[in-house]
Amino acid sequence: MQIDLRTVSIKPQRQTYGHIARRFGDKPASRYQEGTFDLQPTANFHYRPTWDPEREIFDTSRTRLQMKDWYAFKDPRQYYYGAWTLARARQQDTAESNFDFVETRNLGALLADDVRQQALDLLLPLRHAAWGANLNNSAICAYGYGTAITQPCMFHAMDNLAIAQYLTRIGLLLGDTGSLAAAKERWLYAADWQGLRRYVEDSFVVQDWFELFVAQNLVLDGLVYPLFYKTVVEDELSLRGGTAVAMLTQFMTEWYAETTRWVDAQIKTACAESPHNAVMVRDWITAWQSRALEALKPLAQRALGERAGSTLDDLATQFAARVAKCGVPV
Amino acid sequence: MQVAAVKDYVGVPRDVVDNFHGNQLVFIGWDDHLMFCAPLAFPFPPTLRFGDIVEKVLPGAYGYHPDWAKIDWSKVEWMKSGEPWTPHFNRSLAENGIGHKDAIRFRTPGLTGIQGSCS
Amino acid sequence: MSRVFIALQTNDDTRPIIESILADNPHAVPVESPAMIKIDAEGHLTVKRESISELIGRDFDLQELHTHLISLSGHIDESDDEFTLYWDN
Amino acid sequence: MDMQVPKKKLGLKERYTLMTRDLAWDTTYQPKEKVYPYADYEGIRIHDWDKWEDPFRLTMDAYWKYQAEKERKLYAIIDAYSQSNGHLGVTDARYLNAIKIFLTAVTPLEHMAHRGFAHAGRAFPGAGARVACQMQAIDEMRHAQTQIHSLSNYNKYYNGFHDFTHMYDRVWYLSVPKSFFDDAITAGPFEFMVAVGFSFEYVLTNLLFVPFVSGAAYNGDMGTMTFGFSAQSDEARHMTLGLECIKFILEQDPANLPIVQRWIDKWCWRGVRLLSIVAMMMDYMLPKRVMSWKEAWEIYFEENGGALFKDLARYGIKMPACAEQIRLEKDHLSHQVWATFYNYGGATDFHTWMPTEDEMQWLSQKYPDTFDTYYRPRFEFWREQQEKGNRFYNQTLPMLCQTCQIPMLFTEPGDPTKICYRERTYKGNKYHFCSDHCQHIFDNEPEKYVQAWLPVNQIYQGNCFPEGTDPSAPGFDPLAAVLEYYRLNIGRDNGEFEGSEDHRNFEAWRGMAKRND
Repeated sequence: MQIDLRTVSIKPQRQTYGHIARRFGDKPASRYQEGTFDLQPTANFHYRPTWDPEREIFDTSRTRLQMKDWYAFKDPRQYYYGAWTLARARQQDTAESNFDFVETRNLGALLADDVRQQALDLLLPLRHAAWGANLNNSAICAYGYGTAITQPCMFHAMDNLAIAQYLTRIGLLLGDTGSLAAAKERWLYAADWQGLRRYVEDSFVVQDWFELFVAQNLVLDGLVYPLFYKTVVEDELSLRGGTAVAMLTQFMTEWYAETTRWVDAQIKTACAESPHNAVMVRDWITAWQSRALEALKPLAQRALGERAGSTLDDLATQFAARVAKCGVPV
Repeated sequence: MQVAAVKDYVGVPRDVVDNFHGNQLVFIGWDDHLMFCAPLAFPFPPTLRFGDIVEKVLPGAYGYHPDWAKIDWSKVEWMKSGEPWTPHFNRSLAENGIGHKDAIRFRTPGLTGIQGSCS
Repeated sequence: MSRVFIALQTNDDTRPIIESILADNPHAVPVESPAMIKIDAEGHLTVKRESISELIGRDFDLQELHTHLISLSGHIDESDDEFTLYWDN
Repeated sequence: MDMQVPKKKLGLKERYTLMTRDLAWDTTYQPKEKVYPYADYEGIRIHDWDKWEDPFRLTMDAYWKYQAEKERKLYAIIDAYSQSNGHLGVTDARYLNAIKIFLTAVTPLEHMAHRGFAHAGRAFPGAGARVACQMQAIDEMRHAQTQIHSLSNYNKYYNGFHDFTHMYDRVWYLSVPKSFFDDAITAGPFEFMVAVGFSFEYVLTNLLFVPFVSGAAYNGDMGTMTFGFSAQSDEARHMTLGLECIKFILEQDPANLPIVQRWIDKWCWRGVRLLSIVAMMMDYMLPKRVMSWKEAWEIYFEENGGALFKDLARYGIKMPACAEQIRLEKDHLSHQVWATFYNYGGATDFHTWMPTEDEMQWLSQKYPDTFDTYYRPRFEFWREQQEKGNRFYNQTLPMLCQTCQIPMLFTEPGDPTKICYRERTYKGNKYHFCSDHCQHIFDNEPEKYVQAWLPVNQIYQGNCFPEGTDPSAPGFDPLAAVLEYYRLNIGRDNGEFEGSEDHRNFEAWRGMAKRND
């Protein structure tokens, strides 16, 4: 017998899971909410970690930040795995057509030699910086507290891996494996890259995961992305006929614009929680920002010549304005 | 063996007797009666008379079983930590040497559960 | 020789994949279950890009297998053209 | 360079190397031991991370492409299934109880795996291994979420799904999966990989995700079938990672062998104990059955696992010592576990019942050497009693195994009539075990297992009442207080299936669907 189940109208007993209803009321919940909130265990852990015997498996004391509710860290993009993957797959489609466009029309070959060389020189070592960001965000996911912030950090880690891979493809498209090797040499040994490399390596040993979030996702990305992808690629190289390069880095530009909103929301939430947090965040920013600006000086110099100083000043001013908007005290 | 760890790794036992507010844990199993899927756990004061367990506590735990009423207590065989052992019904747990988390088993000869299946 | 296996969902996309696996691996044995098929094979089993491409009339990327795969066993050797499962025993 | 010369297309392996491990470098501003502080303490010796063979060579662009395709399909089915009241199409409402167990016992483990792989994805000094672990970290998040989303619609109509994260941290039987993963994630990254990446993924997840999920399809549960198979398609990558990891560790240094063998022995056993609940789900909770637990076990553990261990023999790895006991238990496991949940059905977030005569015949046929002799008499007795209105509930909390935390329900290997008791005294305290293997695990690391949060013992310590409870108040009902602490609704979520609210509602809703008024 064919039953048309669709015609049955039955009244649900409840609209969502209990923990979601206690937070948002018993009404239909979004997939982001159901897939995120209170997912991480909080009580009755069985054993202490052999890698951190003084703490519980998930432990709020792995950062000096203090929160009454760690799920205050909401993601404005409302990314759960499916939403994130679909968004990135769409961006990947665009990136793929951009790469195709440049490749099939051989636009790489049409670039002036100095433009191409500068793109390779400045962008390819950033593969390693993106790889560092991948490592750091994996750490924040591993040692952070509450799925609302640990989850997007894992997505962020993979985004950074993807960026490192796009940069690799750019290297292979505009150059060859030799270009990648040469860029790695520069990352390892060239004097003008050492400040940045040192910053990244020092971030690897930061123990406090929220400090790491500030050092990596707010400060370093907040200065590196505008400098390289906006100023150098979109402004400087495009003026010199390098629009093709901007096509190849479109993913990074869009990604930075998108993730900035998320990063800022986290900083804002942390600072709004308490003056204790706000001061802590401010001190972290201050310490890491001066190091980052210092590290970027020789690279800006190289890319922009005498405009380097004023560009970095502008960058610092814009960054200060961004941070102020997040409620970080002066 | 030591636990491999980045620094000294010492576990805090969660079930020490001091955590039981004056009670101790005693585990009791009735052999050949797997209708009760596992031995049972009880919190008892060490001053409790052993006979009171058999007379007042176990009927509530095991009385559902048709064999329970047929037990001849004079023939029951007892074990503690897997070794044959004889309890004194009129003595307390402590006087019987029953410590925290001791496991006691009893066998009721001739009674082998539902249709002899040890259920 | 130990047996390897690959298990795939049964749907319209996997029909040609299953067909070509069975054609390319005459020693393979299909075992059907609700909504899935498990293909067992003594020693080794190879999925060939070329064969699937021929059946579907377009270029098949072996990584498309990921969309329909349920499970597998054996060591994996993966190239652009072939995806092989094998045991060395 | 001359851009006019067409470039040689790089092969998959070469290209993947550039896309992953070539991104890494040896740090010089910070010493390696500080950058990777968890790499050495387990005693595993790695000399050359470059020897790591990448198991699957998915770059992020391809990953997004294929995963997005899977997600689109999955969510389209979930939407269609809930919009069309698909839940009324399952064989009968008893089935849903298996899915409640899935959500409370498995889904939180997916989240734990997500965090554990993030940890491993940070901790390994080898770049290839790190990327593989990170990819698994996001996959595991996917599994947690697709399960939550698929089962969300069931939660709207049926009881017991409603507080799975809260229950995972508290409910007695859920300490079994919780302690399993807590054990794995508190270990070092190498042991974690052997535990989850190898023993669990490679040897055991097939049993849950392949025959059980195929069973879900057979019982009309398209939601579970879809997330189950879709998740398992990621597992194929994960299993390969687990196997690669084992091979890599063993090839690096002969001194690694005894450590890895001990981990394999430990984790196969812990995994087998954890899967006891799946045995019962397959044999007792699927109204329509694809195959018995024993048959699934023979295909996926004995045959498939056997081939694997035969292959690893070249490294000196032996089949885990527990294999013989596992072989003896396969005829008993599902029956003993179901009997246990029937005993304590008053304290679970799902319903239990006695099989019908038809189902008992199926069980006799699938388990000819054991079912009629040892289990049928018990089950028939219980069924008779229930029909007389005297449904059996065990009134007293059970004794638990210190290691696997399962009630001490397992019988002596070779004698299914005698409970298996093992005990140890360590630093003046007694500890009890369900088996030699659980005892060995304890003996190897007593400082770890003395910490176990055993639900029964915690209840007797007074730690499982809602905040603010006064146990000395007159008329205090400890069991009710414990169930309240669990957020379990007495009389709705627990107890006998026959006549339960789920049972009545399902019948009524199906009745409405069949009538045209």
